[in-house]
Amino acid sequence: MITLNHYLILSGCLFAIGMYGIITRRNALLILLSVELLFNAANLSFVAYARYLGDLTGQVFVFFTMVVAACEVAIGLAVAILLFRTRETLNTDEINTLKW
Amino acid sequence: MNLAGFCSLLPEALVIALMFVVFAADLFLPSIKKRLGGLTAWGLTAILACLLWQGFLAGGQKFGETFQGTFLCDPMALFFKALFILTGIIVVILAREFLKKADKNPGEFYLLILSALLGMLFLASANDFILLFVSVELVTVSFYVMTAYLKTDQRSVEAGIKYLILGALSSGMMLYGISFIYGHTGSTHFDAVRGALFGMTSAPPLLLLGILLLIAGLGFKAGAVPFQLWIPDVYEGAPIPVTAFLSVGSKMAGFAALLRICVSVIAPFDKKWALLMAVIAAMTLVYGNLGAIPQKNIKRFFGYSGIGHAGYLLTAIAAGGFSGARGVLFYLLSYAVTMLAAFLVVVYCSVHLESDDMSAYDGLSRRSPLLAGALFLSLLSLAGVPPLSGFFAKFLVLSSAVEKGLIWLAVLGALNVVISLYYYLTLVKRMYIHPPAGGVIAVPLSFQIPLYLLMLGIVGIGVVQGPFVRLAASAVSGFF
Amino acid sequence: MLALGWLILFLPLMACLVIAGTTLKHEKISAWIACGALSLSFIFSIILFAVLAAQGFPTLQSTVTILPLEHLRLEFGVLIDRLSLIMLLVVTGIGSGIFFYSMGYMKEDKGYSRYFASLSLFAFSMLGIVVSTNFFQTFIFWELVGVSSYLLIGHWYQKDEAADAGKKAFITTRVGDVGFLIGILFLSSLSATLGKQTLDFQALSELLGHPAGHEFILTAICLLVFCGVLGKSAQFPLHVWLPDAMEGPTPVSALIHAATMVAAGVYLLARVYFLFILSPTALSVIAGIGAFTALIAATMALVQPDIKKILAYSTLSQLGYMVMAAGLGSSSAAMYHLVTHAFFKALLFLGAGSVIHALHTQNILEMGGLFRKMPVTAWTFLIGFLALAGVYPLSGFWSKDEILTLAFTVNRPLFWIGAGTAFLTAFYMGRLFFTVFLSEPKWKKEPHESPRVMTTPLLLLAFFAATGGFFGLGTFLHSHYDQAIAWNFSVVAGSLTLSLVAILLSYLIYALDIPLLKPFEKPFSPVAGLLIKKYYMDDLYDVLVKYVQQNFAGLCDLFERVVVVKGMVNGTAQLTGWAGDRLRCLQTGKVQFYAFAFSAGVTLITLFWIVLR
Amino acid sequence: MIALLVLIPLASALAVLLMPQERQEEIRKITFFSCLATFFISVFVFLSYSAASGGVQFEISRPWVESLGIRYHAGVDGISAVMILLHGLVSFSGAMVSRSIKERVKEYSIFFLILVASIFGVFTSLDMFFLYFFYEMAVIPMYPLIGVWGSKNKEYATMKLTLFITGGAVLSLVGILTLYQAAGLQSFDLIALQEHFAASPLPAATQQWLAALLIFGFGVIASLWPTHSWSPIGYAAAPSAVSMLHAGVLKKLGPYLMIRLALTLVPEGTKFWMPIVAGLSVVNILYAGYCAMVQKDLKFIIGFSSVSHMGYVLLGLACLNQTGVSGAVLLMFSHGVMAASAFALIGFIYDQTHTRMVDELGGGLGNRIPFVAVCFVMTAMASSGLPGFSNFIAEIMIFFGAWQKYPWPTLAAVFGILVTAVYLLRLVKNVFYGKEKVSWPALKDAQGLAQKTPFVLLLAALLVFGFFPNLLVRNIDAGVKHLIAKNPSIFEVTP
Amino acid sequence: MNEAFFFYLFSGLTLLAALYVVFTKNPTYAVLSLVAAMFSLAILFVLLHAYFIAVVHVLVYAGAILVLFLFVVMLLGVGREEPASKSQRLYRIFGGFVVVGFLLEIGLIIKAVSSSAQESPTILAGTIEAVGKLLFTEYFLPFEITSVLLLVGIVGAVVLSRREQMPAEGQYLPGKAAEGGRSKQV
Repeated sequence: MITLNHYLILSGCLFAIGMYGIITRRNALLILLSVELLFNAANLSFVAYARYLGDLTGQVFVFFTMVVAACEVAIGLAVAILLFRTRETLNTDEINTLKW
Repeated sequence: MNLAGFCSLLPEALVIALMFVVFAADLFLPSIKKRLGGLTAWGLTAILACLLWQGFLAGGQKFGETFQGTFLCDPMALFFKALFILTGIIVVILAREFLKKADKNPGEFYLLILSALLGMLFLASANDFILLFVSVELVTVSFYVMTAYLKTDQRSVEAGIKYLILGALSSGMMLYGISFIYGHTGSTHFDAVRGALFGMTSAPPLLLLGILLLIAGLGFKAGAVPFQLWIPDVYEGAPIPVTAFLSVGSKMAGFAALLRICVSVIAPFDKKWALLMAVIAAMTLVYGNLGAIPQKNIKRFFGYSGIGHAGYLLTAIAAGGFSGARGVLFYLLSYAVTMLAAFLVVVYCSVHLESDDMSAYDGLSRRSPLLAGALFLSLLSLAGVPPLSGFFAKFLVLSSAVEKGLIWLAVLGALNVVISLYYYLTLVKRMYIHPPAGGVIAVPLSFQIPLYLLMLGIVGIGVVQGPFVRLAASAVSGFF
Repeated sequence: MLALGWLILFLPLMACLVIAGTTLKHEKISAWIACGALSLSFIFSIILFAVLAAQGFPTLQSTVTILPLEHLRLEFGVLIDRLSLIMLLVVTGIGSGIFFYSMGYMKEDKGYSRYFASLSLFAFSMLGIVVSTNFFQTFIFWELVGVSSYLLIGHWYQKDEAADAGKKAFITTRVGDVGFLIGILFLSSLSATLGKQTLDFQALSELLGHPAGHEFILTAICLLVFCGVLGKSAQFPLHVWLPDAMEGPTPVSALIHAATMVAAGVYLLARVYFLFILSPTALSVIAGIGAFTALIAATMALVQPDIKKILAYSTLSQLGYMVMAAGLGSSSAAMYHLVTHAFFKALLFLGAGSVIHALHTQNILEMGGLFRKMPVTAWTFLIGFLALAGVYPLSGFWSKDEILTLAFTVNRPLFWIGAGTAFLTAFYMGRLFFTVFLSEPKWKKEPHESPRVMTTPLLLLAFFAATGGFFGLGTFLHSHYDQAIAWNFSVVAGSLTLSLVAILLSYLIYALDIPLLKPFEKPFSPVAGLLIKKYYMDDLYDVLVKYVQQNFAGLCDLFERVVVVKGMVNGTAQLTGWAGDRLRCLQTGKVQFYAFAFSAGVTLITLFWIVLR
Repeated sequence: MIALLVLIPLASALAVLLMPQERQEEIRKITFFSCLATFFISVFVFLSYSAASGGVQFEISRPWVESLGIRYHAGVDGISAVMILLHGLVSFSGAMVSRSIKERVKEYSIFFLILVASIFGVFTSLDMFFLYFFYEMAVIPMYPLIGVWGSKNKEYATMKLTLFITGGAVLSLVGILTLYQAAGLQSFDLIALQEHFAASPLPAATQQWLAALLIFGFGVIASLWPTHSWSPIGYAAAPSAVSMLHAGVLKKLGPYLMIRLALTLVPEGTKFWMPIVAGLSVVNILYAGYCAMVQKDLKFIIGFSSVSHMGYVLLGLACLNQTGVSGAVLLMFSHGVMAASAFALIGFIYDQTHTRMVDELGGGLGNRIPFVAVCFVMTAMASSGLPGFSNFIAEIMIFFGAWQKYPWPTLAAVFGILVTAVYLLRLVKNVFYGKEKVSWPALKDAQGLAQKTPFVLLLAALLVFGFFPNLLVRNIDAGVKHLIAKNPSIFEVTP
Repeated sequence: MNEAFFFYLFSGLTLLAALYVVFTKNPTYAVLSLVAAMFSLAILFVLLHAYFIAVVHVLVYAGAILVLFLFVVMLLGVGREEPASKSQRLYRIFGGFVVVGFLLEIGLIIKAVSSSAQESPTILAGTIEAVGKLLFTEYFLPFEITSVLLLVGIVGAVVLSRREQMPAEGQYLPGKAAEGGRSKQV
C-alpha cells in the first residue's frame, strides 16, 4: 500500500539531493539544474497532498510553480551567459569579487 | 467581479497600464524615450494619489476582497502599497539619474521597476499562498534582471548570479514549506489556513516545518540571519538604484509578507515562534551592526546596516501582538522615508563623484550642504536619534519587545543602537569633519524637491508621531 | 549696640568691594577707602567697648539664618563678649596702624589698589572669625582668611617664590581645615545625639554641660578642630608655610603673619575652650605640640640670616607658647600673650619693614650700624625686642611669665621647655637686634629713616608694646574654664635672669664681635646644618608632595590611560570592531558557502525547534 | 511660557537654516537674541516660581501621541526651576562666547540652538517620553559641534563622547519602557506614574534592576566612575561654548534624570543601589582629582575636575536625605556655572594662543591679561569650594547630608577638597603667576562688554548665590520636600 | 499492488536520475538525466491522478526548460568540471552532513505524522477541465500575474543576453569605478 508518506519521503529525498547539488556543484548551470530538483520536490509534495486531500489546489499550485521555474530558468540562463561573457567561466568558486 | 472589487484592484491595474505605456513608448515613440523616467515618475505619483484617495475612502476599513478572497484590500495592504509606490517613485528618479550617465536603453529598466513594484503591490494584498508565491516571484525575477543589468560589469553580473541562485534556493524552500502547510490544512487560502490552525490542539511537526521553511524563504527577502548572506554582495554589485530598491522595496516586501503571515496565518501559534524569532532577531541585529563597522563601500555598508534594521523589525515581529505589528509598520514607514532620502544622496553622489567608496564623501558638507545635510539627517534617523523618525520607530519596537517581556532583546537592541551610531557617525565624520575632496556639487531641482520632501518626512514623522502611529495602528488593528 | 558690631564687620568688606568694583584705577582713593573703613571699624570698636564697659560687658549675640537645613540652621551672626571685644580692638587697632603704614610702604607698587582690596578682604575675614557665633561661620571665615592670605602672600605674583609661597600657605592651612571640617561634622552629629543639632557656640556650651560618656568622640572632635588651629596658627607639623609666607610684603607679614591671622587659631581655642576642657587627653596633646613648636621654632630662628624669617620663626615659637598655654588649661593666658605678642610682633615686623625699605635687603648680614641712621626705627625695635624677650616691665614679660608660671604649676617638663625657649628667644632676638643696629655697617648706600606715615604706627605700637602689661588684660579675659594662676616669684625671677643672660651673651657675640661661639662651631656644625635645613621638614614635605602625591596622581593617570581608556574603553571598541571584522569573514563571496549556510541554518533550526522540542 | 524655552531656540535654528551662509553677523545676532530671550524667560520662571506653594507650576499638558499615552506635559518644580536658570545663564554666556567661532557659523549656530532647545526640553518635561526624547536629542548636536569646531584629537573625542552617552541613554530607555509597561497605565506621565507606583510599588527585585538601568545609564552622562573617561577628553576637544554647555549643563542631566526617574519611580531600587553610587562617587572625587594633578592640558584639568565634582553631586544624591539631595542640586547649579566660566576663560586664552598646554603657556599671564586672570582665580576658588561662592554652600550641605549616612565616604570626600585645591592652585600658579617665560605679543585681555559680560555674569551668579544661597535652596528644598513627601520610606529622616 | 510497483520503479528511477544530475561531471549528461527524472516524475504525477499536470510537466520541463539548458550548455561549450579542490571536498563532507541531517529530520517528522490523513478519501481526477476551472475562477489573478511574470522573463532574457558594443576604454561605468582595476573587462 503506497501511502502519502511514501511520496513525502520521496519528495524529501529529491529536495535533499537538490540541496546537495546546490551546495557542492560549482558550475552555475548545474546549480540551476539542482534548483529544478528543489522545485520538483515541492511539486511532488503538492500533487501528493492534493491527491490525498482530494483537493485540486495543490495541482494548480504546481502549474504556477512550473511557470515560475520556467521564468527563473530563462533569466538564470541569460545571467549565466553574461557570466561566461564577462569572465569566461561558470565556476562559482572563481566568482568572488564581491566579498566581506 | 463587482465595482468595489475592481476599485480595490485599481492601483495594480494602473501600474499594469503604466507598464504598457512605458513599454509601448519605448518601442514606438523614440521622441518620448528620453523622458520616460519623468513619465514613469509622474505616472506613479498619480497612482500614489489614487491610492491615497482609495485609502481615504476606505477610512481604515477593509476595502474589499476579490477572487474568492485571494486578493484582499485591507488597510495594511493599502499602507504597504503606499510605501511601495513611494519607493517606486524615488527609485525611478534615481534610475533616471543613473541611466543618464550609464548611457543605457532605459525603457526596459523602467519596465522592470514597474513589474517589481507590481509584484510588491500584489504581495501586499495577497491572501492566498498561490498569489503570495507568484507575486514574490514576480518581484524576485524582476530584481534578478535589474541586478545583472550592467551586462558588461563583472560585479553586476556576479551579483546577479548570486542573487539568482540563492533566491531560487529560498523560493524552493518556501515552496516546499507551503506544500506542507497546504497538506496539513487543505487549503492555500490564508483565512482557511488560519481557521484550520485554530482547530488544532497541537501543531503537527510537519506543519511546523512548513511554516519554518516559509519563514526562511521570506526571511531571505527580509535579510534575517542565517539567510542574509547574499545581501552585502548583491547590494554592492547591483546598479545603485537597484540597491536602493532592494534595500527598501524588497526588504519591505519581505516584511509585508512576513507580517501578514504572522498576524493573519500563524497567529494561533504566536507563542511558539516568539522565542525563535527573538533569537533570529538578536543574531540579525548583531550580525548587521557588527558587520557594518569595517565597511568602506557605501552600498555594502547600507547592506549590512540594512541587516541591522531587519533585526529591529524582527524584534518587533518576535514581540508580536498589536504593538509589535504596529511597531513593524511604523518602523517600515520611517525606514522607507529615511532610506530613500539617504539613497537619493548616495545615488547622486555615486553618479557624480563616480565612486561608491566612502572616502568620496569626504567634506561633502562643504561641497553641497544640502546633500550632506540630508544624508546627515537620514543617517541619524537610521541610528535612531530624536527628533527624527527613526528614533520613534526604535522606541515603538523596543517598547513592544519590553511589553512581551523580551527585555534581554530590548537591551541588545538598545546596545546595537550604540554600535550603529558609531558607524553612521563615521560617515558623518567624513562629511563634516574631513576636508573636502573636490569642488562644489550642484543639485538639480528635480532632485532637490524629493530630497526636501523626504527630509521633511524624516523630521515630521519624528516630531509629530501621533498621526503616523494612528495610521500604523489602524492598519493592523483589524487583526487583533 | 549689635548694629555697631555688624558695621564693624562689614565696613572692610564694603571697602574691598568698592575698591574692586570702582576705584581700581585710582590708587590714592583706594588706599584711603581701605584705611578709612578699618579706622572707622576701630573707632566703632572703641565706642562699643566703652558702651559695653558701662554695662559690665554683657554677652550679646545676633544672628541671621542663611540656610535653614533640614535639622541644622546654618547661621551667621555677631557675638560680642569680652573675648571678642578685645580681639576686635586688637585686630582693628593694629590693622589700622598697618594699613596706614602700608600706604607708605607700598608706594609705587603696581598692584596698589589690589593690595588694599585684599587687605580689606583680609580684615573682613579676620573680623568674621572674631565675632563668629558658631562653628559654621568660623569655618567660612577660616577659609576666607586662607584665601585672603593667599592673595596677600602672592601679591607679587610675578615672583615665582611669592606665588609658590601663597600656594603653599593656602594648601598647608587647608590640610588643617579638612580636619576642622570633619570635626565640625562630628560635632553636628554629637550635638544631634545630645538633643539638638546645632553648631552655635553658646548653645553648644550649654549642651555640652553634661556630656555623659562621649569622651572618645569628644577627644576626636577636639583634636580635629585643633587641626584647624594647627594650620592657621602654624603649629608643628603644619608650620612650614609661615616662613615661606615672608615672601609677601612686609606689612602683610606684620598684619597677618604676626598679629592677627596666625592668632586666629589661638583665638579659636579660647573661643571654644568649653569644648577642649572636656577632653584632658586632647589638651595634653595640644600642650605638647605647642611646647614642641615653641622649641624647634626658636632653634631654627637661631641660624636664619633673613630678618623676616627670624621674626617668622619667632612668631611660630610664640604661637607655640600660646597653644601650650591653652593646652595647659588657661585660655586667658594664651589670649593675654596673644594680645601682647600682637603688639610687639607687629612692631618688630614694621620695624623690619622700615629697615628693608631703607636697605632693600632682608639679609641681616648685609646690614649693621643702623642705630644712628634710623633712630626711631631702632628705638622702637629695641622696645619690641625687649618685650619679646620678656624683660620687665614690658608687656611680653607679663604675659610670658604667666604662661611659664602656669607650666611650672601644671606640667614641669613643659616648663623647662618653655624656659629654654625663653632663653633662646632672647638670644636670637639679641642676635638680630645687635647685628642689624649695632654691628659694623655693611651696607653700601646710605640709608635714611622712613617717612612719617611709617614711623607713626611704629611709635604707637611701641607704646602699647611697652605698656601692654599694665591694663589687666589677664584678669579681664579670665573665664571660669581657666586654671587659676598663682604668682610665683622664683619662676619670674628665673626667667628674667635667663633672658638677660641671653641678651648679654648675644651682645657680646654680635655687637662686640667677641668670638665666644668659635669653639662650638666645629662640633655643632651638624646641628647648625640641621637647623639651617629647618629639620628637613620642608624636604620631607617636598618628598611627600613630589614623590608620594605626584606618584599617586601619576598612578591614577596611568590607570586612567591604560586600564580605563585603553583597556576598557578602547578595548571594547576594538573588540567590537574586531568582531565585526571577523564576522564579515563569513561573507566569503562564494555562493556555495552562502547556500550551505542557508541550508545548514534551516537544518539546525529545524533540529532545535521541531525535532528536539 | 515654558514651552517657549524650547520653541524659541528651535524657531531660531530654523530661521538660521533658511539664512544664506554668508550673512554671519545676522546669524550670530539671531543666536544671541534667541539665547537672550530664553535667558530672560528662565530668569522670569525662576523668580516667579513660588517656593511657598511648591509642587509643579507653569504646567502645560497637550496630547501628543494619544494611542501610547504620550503627552507633552511640561512644568517646573523647585529643582527644575533652578536647573532652567542654570541653563539659561550658561547658554546665554555660551552664545556670547560663541562669537569667537569664525567659520561655518551657520551650521554651528543651528547645532548650538538645537542643543540649547533640547536641554531646556529635558528640564521642562514631565513626561518620560519627552524627557528621553530631549535628552537624546541633546546628545547628537554634540557630535558635529565637537567634531567640526573642536580641536586636538577631536574625532576620537567626539565619537567617544557621543557613543558613551548614547550607550547610557539607551540602557535607561529600556528602563523607561519597562516602567511604562509595568505600570500598565498607558501613560508616560511622570506624575501619574509616580502616584501609581506610590500606591502600588513594583516588587523589590524588579525595582532593583530597573533602578540599575536608570542609575547607571544616566550615570554615564554624570561621569560616574568608571564610565567617566569620555568627559575630560570630550571637553578638551570641544569648542569653548560647547564645553561650557556640556560640562555646565548637559552633565547635570544625569543626576537630574536620576532624581526625576529613578528616585521617584523606583525608590526602593534606588535605595538599594545608592550605597554603591556613594562608593563610586568617592572614587570619582579622589581618582579624578589625582588624575587632574598630573594633566598638562588646561581643559583636561578642568575636565577631570568636573568629573571629580560630579562625584560630590552623586554623593549628595546618594545620601537620600533632604540636606544631601538639596546640596547635590545646588552643586549641580554651582558647578555648572563654575565649569562654564572655567571653560569660557580657557577658551578665551586658547583662541589667542592656540595652546592650552600649561608648559607652553609658560606662566605669568596674569600680568598680561589681568581681567581674565582675576576671573580665573575666582573661578578656581569657587571650584575649590571657598566661601562666598555657592559651591561652598553646596559642598557643605552635601557633607552634612552625607555625614549622617556614609561617614567614611564623607571623610574621603572632605579630603577631596584638599586635592581640588592642590591642582587648581597649581594651575593658577603655573599659568597666571610667576614670570612670563613665553611671550604672547598678540594676547589681549577681555575688552568691552561683549567679551566681559559672560565671565562677569557667571561669576556674579556664583557670588550672589554664594552670599544668598537661600534664593536657590528655597526652591530646591521645595522640590526635594515634594520628593520626600512622595517617598517617605526611602528618605532617611534624621532624629 | 500495481501502484506500489510503479511507484517504487519510478521513484527509484527519479532518485537515481537526480543523483546522477548531482554527481556527474559532464553537464550534458546531467541535463539529460534530469530529463529522465522529469519523465519519471510525470509518471508519478499520473499515479497521483494529476493527468493535466503530468502532461504539462513533461511539456514544460522536458520540452522547454531542459532543451534550453542543453542549448546553453552546448553554446557555452562547458566541459567537464575541474577536479574537486580541497575546499570543494570540505563542502561535500559538510554539505553531506547537512543534507543527510535534513533528510533524517524530514523522515523523523513524517514518521511522526499520524496516519489519519493518509487515506485518500475520494478519487479525484486532475483533468484539464477541473484544473482549468479552478485556474480561471479562484486563481485567475495569479494566472494573470504569471503573464506579467513571463513578460518579465522574456524581456529580461532579451535584455540580458542581447550583445551590445563595449563601452570605450576609460569611460565610466557606474557601480564599477570603486573597485578600480580589479575587474577584468571582457
